[in-house]
Amino acid sequence: MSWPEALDPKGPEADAVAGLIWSFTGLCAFIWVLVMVALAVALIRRHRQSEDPLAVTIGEERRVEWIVGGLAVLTGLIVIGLTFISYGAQARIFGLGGGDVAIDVIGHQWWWEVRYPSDTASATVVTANELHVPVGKLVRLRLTSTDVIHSFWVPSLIGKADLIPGRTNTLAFTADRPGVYAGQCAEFCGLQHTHMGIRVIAEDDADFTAWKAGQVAAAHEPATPAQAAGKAAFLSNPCVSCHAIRGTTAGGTLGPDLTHLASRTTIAAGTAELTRGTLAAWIADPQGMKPGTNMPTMKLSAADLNTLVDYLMGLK
Amino acid sequence: MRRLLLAGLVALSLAACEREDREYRPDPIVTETPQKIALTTLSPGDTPPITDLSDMGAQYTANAYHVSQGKKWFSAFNCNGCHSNGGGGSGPPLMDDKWSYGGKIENIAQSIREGRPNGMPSWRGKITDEQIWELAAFVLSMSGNVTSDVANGRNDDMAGKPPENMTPQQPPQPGGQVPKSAESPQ
Amino acid sequence: MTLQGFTSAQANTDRGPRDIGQPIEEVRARLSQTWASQGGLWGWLTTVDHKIIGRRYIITAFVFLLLGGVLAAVMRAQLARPESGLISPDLYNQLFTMHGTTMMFLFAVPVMEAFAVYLVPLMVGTRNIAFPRLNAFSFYVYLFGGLMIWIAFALNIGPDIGWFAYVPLAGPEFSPGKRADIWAQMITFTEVAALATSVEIVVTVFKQRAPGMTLDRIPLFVWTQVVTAFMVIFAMPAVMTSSTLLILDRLVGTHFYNPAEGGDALLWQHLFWFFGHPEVYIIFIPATGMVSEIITTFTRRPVFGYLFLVLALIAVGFLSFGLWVHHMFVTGIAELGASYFTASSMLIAVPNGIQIFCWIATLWGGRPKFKTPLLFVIGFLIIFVLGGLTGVMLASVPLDTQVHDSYFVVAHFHYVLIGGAVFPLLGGVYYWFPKLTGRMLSERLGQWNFALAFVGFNVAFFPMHILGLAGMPRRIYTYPEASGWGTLNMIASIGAVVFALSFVLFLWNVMASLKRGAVAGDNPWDAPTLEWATTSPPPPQNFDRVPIVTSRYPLWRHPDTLPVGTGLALDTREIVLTTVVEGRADVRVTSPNPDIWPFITAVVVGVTFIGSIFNGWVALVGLVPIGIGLIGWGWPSGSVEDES
Amino acid sequence: MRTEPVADFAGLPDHAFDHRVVTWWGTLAFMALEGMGFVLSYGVFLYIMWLNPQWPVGFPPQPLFWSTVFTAVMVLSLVPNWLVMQRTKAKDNASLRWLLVLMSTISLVLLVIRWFEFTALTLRWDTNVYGSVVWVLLGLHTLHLATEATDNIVMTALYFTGHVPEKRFTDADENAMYWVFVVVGWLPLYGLIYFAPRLGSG
Repeated sequence: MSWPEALDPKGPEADAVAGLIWSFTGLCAFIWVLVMVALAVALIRRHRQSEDPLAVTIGEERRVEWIVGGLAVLTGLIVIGLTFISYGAQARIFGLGGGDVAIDVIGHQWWWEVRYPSDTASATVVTANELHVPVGKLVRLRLTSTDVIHSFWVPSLIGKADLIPGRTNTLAFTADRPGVYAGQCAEFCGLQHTHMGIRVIAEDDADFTAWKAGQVAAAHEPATPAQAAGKAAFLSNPCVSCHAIRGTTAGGTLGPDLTHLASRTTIAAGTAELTRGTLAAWIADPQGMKPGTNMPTMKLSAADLNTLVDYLMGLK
Repeated sequence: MRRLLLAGLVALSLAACEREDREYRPDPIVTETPQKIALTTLSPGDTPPITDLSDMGAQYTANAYHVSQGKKWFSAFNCNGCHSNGGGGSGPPLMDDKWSYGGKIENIAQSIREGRPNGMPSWRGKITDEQIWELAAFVLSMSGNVTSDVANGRNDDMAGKPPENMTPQQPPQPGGQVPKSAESPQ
Repeated sequence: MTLQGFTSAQANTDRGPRDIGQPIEEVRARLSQTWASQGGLWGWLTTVDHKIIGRRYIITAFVFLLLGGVLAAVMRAQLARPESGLISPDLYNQLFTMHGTTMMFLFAVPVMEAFAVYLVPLMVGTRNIAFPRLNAFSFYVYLFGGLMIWIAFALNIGPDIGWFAYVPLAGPEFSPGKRADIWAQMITFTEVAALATSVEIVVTVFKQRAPGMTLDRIPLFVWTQVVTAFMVIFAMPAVMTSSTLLILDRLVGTHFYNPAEGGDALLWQHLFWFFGHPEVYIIFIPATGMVSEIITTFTRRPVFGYLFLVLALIAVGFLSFGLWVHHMFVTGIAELGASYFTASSMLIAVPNGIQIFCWIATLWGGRPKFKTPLLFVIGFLIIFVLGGLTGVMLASVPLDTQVHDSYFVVAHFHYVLIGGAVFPLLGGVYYWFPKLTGRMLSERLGQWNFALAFVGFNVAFFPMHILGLAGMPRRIYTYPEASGWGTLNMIASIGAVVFALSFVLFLWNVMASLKRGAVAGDNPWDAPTLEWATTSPPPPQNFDRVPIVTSRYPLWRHPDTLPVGTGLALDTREIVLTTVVEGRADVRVTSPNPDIWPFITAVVVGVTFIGSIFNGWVALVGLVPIGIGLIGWGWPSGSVEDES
Repeated sequence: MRTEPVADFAGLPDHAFDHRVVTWWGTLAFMALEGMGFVLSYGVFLYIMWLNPQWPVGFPPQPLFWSTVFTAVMVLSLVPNWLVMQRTKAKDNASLRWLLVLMSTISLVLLVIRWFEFTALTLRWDTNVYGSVVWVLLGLHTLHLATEATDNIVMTALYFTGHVPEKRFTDADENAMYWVFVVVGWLPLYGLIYFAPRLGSG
């Protein structure tokens, strides 16, 4: 059983917060034990009981008064100390200026639109639900939402930040080890708040630039007749009204961009790993896997379904 | 006294109005709801035109979830491109009481499915049957023909016309003005 | 000590014969007749006796506790295994929203106010609460609010937006239908009831204390209820404002929360949490009053640091208004603001710490008797201190970014709410049950109840700390197998079952003891405060003669004979008003008789509130019947008082 | 438990003014919670003002005529109100009757002026957030004014139908105190809705 993600940091910012969690937990646990010991002794000690309940020895009261007063002051000092420890960690996390990689993350009801902006329009990467980041570089996310409030949270890398319609929040983090870090939407956003997962794939520079170049290219043309039939099926079914595949006439913006669907590792915002089987099951009955999602249940013939899945799996 | 309370509660729960159910998946899933509608009241002989309507329409106009989804599709599929927010533009207005092809929800659904001359595209195959019904229910609510406690409130967008739950009801009347595109030579 | 006697120069007899020297039995008989409520349904609807209304409030609040508990059990059943299909997401969203809303608005605040309505008049030594008709009105409004939301839930119109209903999800575009409106209107119901009750408690404690009860002789439980009442008066309007603005946005198209037209989503969060945090202290502070009373009685010595405790209460009361933004640390508010709220959120640990130290010092200085009430207080101390410390952790901004809206926070607030309020409340029920019913709860069942509750609670909620750190967000109806959260969730669900069993045991204990419990007598625990000076359950007039208070612990100061005052009318309802600070007897006024108007007004207010959800005009048209109800209520009813 | 009489309350007065009676404290408590509601509404107004750099949003500030007339009459009404307070202490039933009639008519006149004030507004509540906040705050105060107008009318009715025991003077006094609260509640609103736009960036 590995450590919980928040205590298994994979970046300097997460490391700072993990250190903070350990120090706070340690101190609070110590205080709790002290209070429990005091309580236990208070309960067990045989204090002689005078008949008249109001008879209280003033000397003892005065002494205990000093102890309680002292403890109160001590609590105040501890609390002030913790406040400054917190400020220290806060400065290290939120004080980061600039950023080597800028990513726009736009929240939708129940999936994440991810854009890597660039000066030339054709070099803009549009993908969904998964972020590729170079290892060791400061990544700055610009977070906003088109519908309700979501919250971007990948515990291994950084604390969460909300995506609020009408506002743009920023979140900066660095991943210092390659790996796949999972996260989930942390602000209740409706029926499928549960299946709104996000994945951050940290990789070294070479892989990152290769991935980015792949993403910028237009969709792969169908290589086999089955894929060609699948493309035809895609363009003649309701898929085009919501999804876009750059390089074809499909330009819907309601759903995720499918130009490089096969290059992603999950579908439906982390509901399932992407394989031929899960993709077919998802297209055939999205409400089965994610009840309440905005993808409608379409009546597709078996042939259409199979060729469609072939075509989509070809969109590396 | 207790029996009275119990009976009251049971009666209340039976009247569980379906107006709030989130039906994610139409039952049954069909590519197209079979129905026969009449665009006009004229028909040979003295019998009115034969119509065979399914009860789907009533189901959709009484369910707040479907009407709300309809509003989402209205902007998502760019219906407001031609009809704007109901006031009309290159397409006819939808929030008035004039209906060129019939004001019942089945007629509106047919207009969406078949498309209409002078620019209304046919959405058959481009959106699912359920979405067509949801759009039709929403279009009906634009002229106040859906009860105000089912209709939508305002959108989180710029305010145009009053929201559908504040639109006074305008019972559908036949006939609408001929769109500009029809005046140009065909 | 002889109180300054009053010459009966102006012994006006307009209110009929007075209690001057008659034998106590005759005085008791005539007063019981004067102060009694009528029988049957009419009597049920017109009663203004704070004890009858208080008992109704307590029973209704506990019914809502059980209903909310059932919802929690169903949620735990759904979360016990990964990817379980037991509950659909739509139903689960309604379940957790109804669980939160029921527990916070229909159980926690009302049950604490219910104990105040029942006990404060008895503990300050008066015959009825101030404004008793307003008290009846407030119960009916609360009852109608609770019924409305639960009937709506039964009709599948239960709110599905979370108990704090963040906009824009709760807004007009993303919450179709009437679900969010029902939630917002329920807020209006419960807040009207809570505000009315708080006004009564403040005025009762300020003006109707027994002569001689100076400010430093007020029992600690009464102090907590006064501080809570003030917090309610200044906090509840915030949530009424925000829920009214939400309903206006949803029904008539205003733009308060619409960013596209100048509104803002965070306006809701500021308004709600400005009420939200004082709310949780409104729930916690009366519980500290119960703890103080129970510790005093079961260690048979004056509480240590009475002044420390009262000042700590007032400090918590004020500080709780200054730290609401710690609920919004991750919304991207300015860093400087967040830093201030870290400091203020941490600071409130000091007065809470002082209270804990004073209680432990009291236990230290006395020989505690381990009866069930004290067991629950010990359980409270263990659990609440842990919950309070995780609270200090949450106050730090960077730490909060990791654990906010995760199961760590779910664990924290269950520790401070169940540990901080429900455990003392259960102790309070075991402690005051003899006074309410005249019978003792069984000690054996009580200790089993405590054991099951303590073990069940910790097994259920401690694993959630780890789940939160492992990345499990709040309010998810299921989780993937690969997440690795399965085992801890199963443990939590098992703990929840044990915890639920403890409440079944509690219910059984209450039901059994109502008929077969040992007869309690006036003061079974030999407690010092005034409510134990009268019979169990108390007669309609509470005290045959108004007690004169000479010490902070009257029944320990006068163990056998209680000094009292005579001279009040026998055939009209009369009470003594005292000055606010010294508690000197000042004026004799009458207390209202049973009256049907509060019920009528409550029904009309209820119909107007519910109707205005479905048609905006009902809200305006409804003002006329409400006006008629209030005029009927205020119109002199021909009693001696009004017609002379 | 046996009791031993040590004091006698027969000689206490059976009615009093101000803080010596519960109704005064009750009125004060309700003024506190409604006052808190008002303060929060001012807070909402200021929050929205701070939020929108260009204030008021898309519309010129609201016309001053009717609102200023309303405010003037409100402030002037404090004079007869003060007289009511004095006469209640003196338990002068005769002059109280006419003063209460005057106060009732003033409150009805104010409601009429408020109607014109509403009609003079240049935007609806669902136009934008400025319209929403102006309409809701005015509506809130109008509700407050309407309830107080009803109170005045009921109090006048009581004085004319002979229900005037000693206690009634206390009630009239507290009702007058509440009227001061209604006036005081209006002034910041007037400043916020009508003057803040003119003083600010405008």
